[in-house]
Amino acid sequence: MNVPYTLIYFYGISIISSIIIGILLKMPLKPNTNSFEGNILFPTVFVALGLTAIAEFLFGLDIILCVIIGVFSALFSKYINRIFPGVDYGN
Amino acid sequence: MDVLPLISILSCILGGIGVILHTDYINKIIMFAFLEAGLIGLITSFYYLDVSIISSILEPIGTVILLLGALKYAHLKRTKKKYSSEVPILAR
Amino acid sequence: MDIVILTIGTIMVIVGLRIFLTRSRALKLPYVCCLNFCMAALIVLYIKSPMGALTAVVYFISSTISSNAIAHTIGEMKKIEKTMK
Amino acid sequence: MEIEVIKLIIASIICWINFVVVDTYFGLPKKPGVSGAEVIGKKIEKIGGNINGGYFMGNIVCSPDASAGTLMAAIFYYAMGFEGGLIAALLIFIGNRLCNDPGYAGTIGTITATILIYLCSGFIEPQYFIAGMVIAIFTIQGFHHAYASKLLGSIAKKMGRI
Repeated sequence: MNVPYTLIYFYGISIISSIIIGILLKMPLKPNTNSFEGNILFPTVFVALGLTAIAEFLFGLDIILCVIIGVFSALFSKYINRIFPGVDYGN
Repeated sequence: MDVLPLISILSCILGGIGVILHTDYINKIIMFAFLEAGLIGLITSFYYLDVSIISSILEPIGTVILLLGALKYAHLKRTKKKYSSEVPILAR
Repeated sequence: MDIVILTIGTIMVIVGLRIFLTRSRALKLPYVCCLNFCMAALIVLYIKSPMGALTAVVYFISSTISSNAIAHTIGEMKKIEKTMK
Repeated sequence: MEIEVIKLIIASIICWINFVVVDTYFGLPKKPGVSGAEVIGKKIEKIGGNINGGYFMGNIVCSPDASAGTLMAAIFYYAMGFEGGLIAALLIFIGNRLCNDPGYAGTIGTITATILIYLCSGFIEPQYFIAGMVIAIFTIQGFHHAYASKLLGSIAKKMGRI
């Protein structure tokens, strides 16, 4: 029940940098539940949270590492449609 | 005795008997998936975690290849029968 | 004996017997799904470490891919039987 | 002994409500997301169930949705603490994309399950949530298919998500 407050700052830095890079990359704003494209909220924030947790478990956190994680997660969710494409079954 | 090895051995034995007793081949593949669950649990209960991760990655690849073969076999059997009823000499 | 492990083990034995005794092909798949849940839970209760949790999640996702392929094949075979009649 | 049974029942009810609400909100009973789910839905309708509940159960079988997310959140919380839930969300997202699903239900279900386990961590330990999730999935997929699909269909109609 006692979370150290510096950890919350680091998680916040990675989320905010990922959202800023996402705005600069012109990702779509509104979430669409049926499509496979990433928008500015859905995969970006969760990929940034997961990668920050992995980095905290492996190396320990740093401000520069958090910014790098934000850039990488924004790029990953910009091109998520190419990395994991959806398959349509031929009917 | 712990619960994980006991249940894994039980699952392996039931899956093996099921692979022998069922006659339809989709049922045989489902029982094969049941046997794989017991096998991975049995590997994990001896603390070989890397072997367990590799074998659980390679398990759906083997299942998908078996299923592609089963689908091709069903399609081939249907078309062959229809073909042989119309032109009997060229079929066999 | 812990009550958590005993509960999961009892459920797994019941589900395994029901897989063996059900006759329909498509109704065996929900029981297989339940069996995968039980096996992932037993793996991480036997090995309490981050590597055990990684083993459990890799096993669960790959077995889900396997049952997805089996269900897709059942649908395709019904479609073949309908068109080739 | 009695207090362990009470903890198990409370954890099971929390997990059941979490994954049914999240899955119904993201539209699992409305249509079969992948091609294999349609077969299971039609078969459950044939033995006397509801078609929307059948689609729900087929979607759970064919791709890791919020049910798998709840189990993985409990597993990673048991092994690693609060950060484990965030790692589980990333892994569940990758697994959803491998099974041809957009992945909204699984990821958000994992995050809500992690928050619920963190709020309950004072009096219920995380291993009770693992057993509770197994009991919850047993009541839907393994006990009685027709009755469970009718219950899920009525819940989806009450939430207005068909």
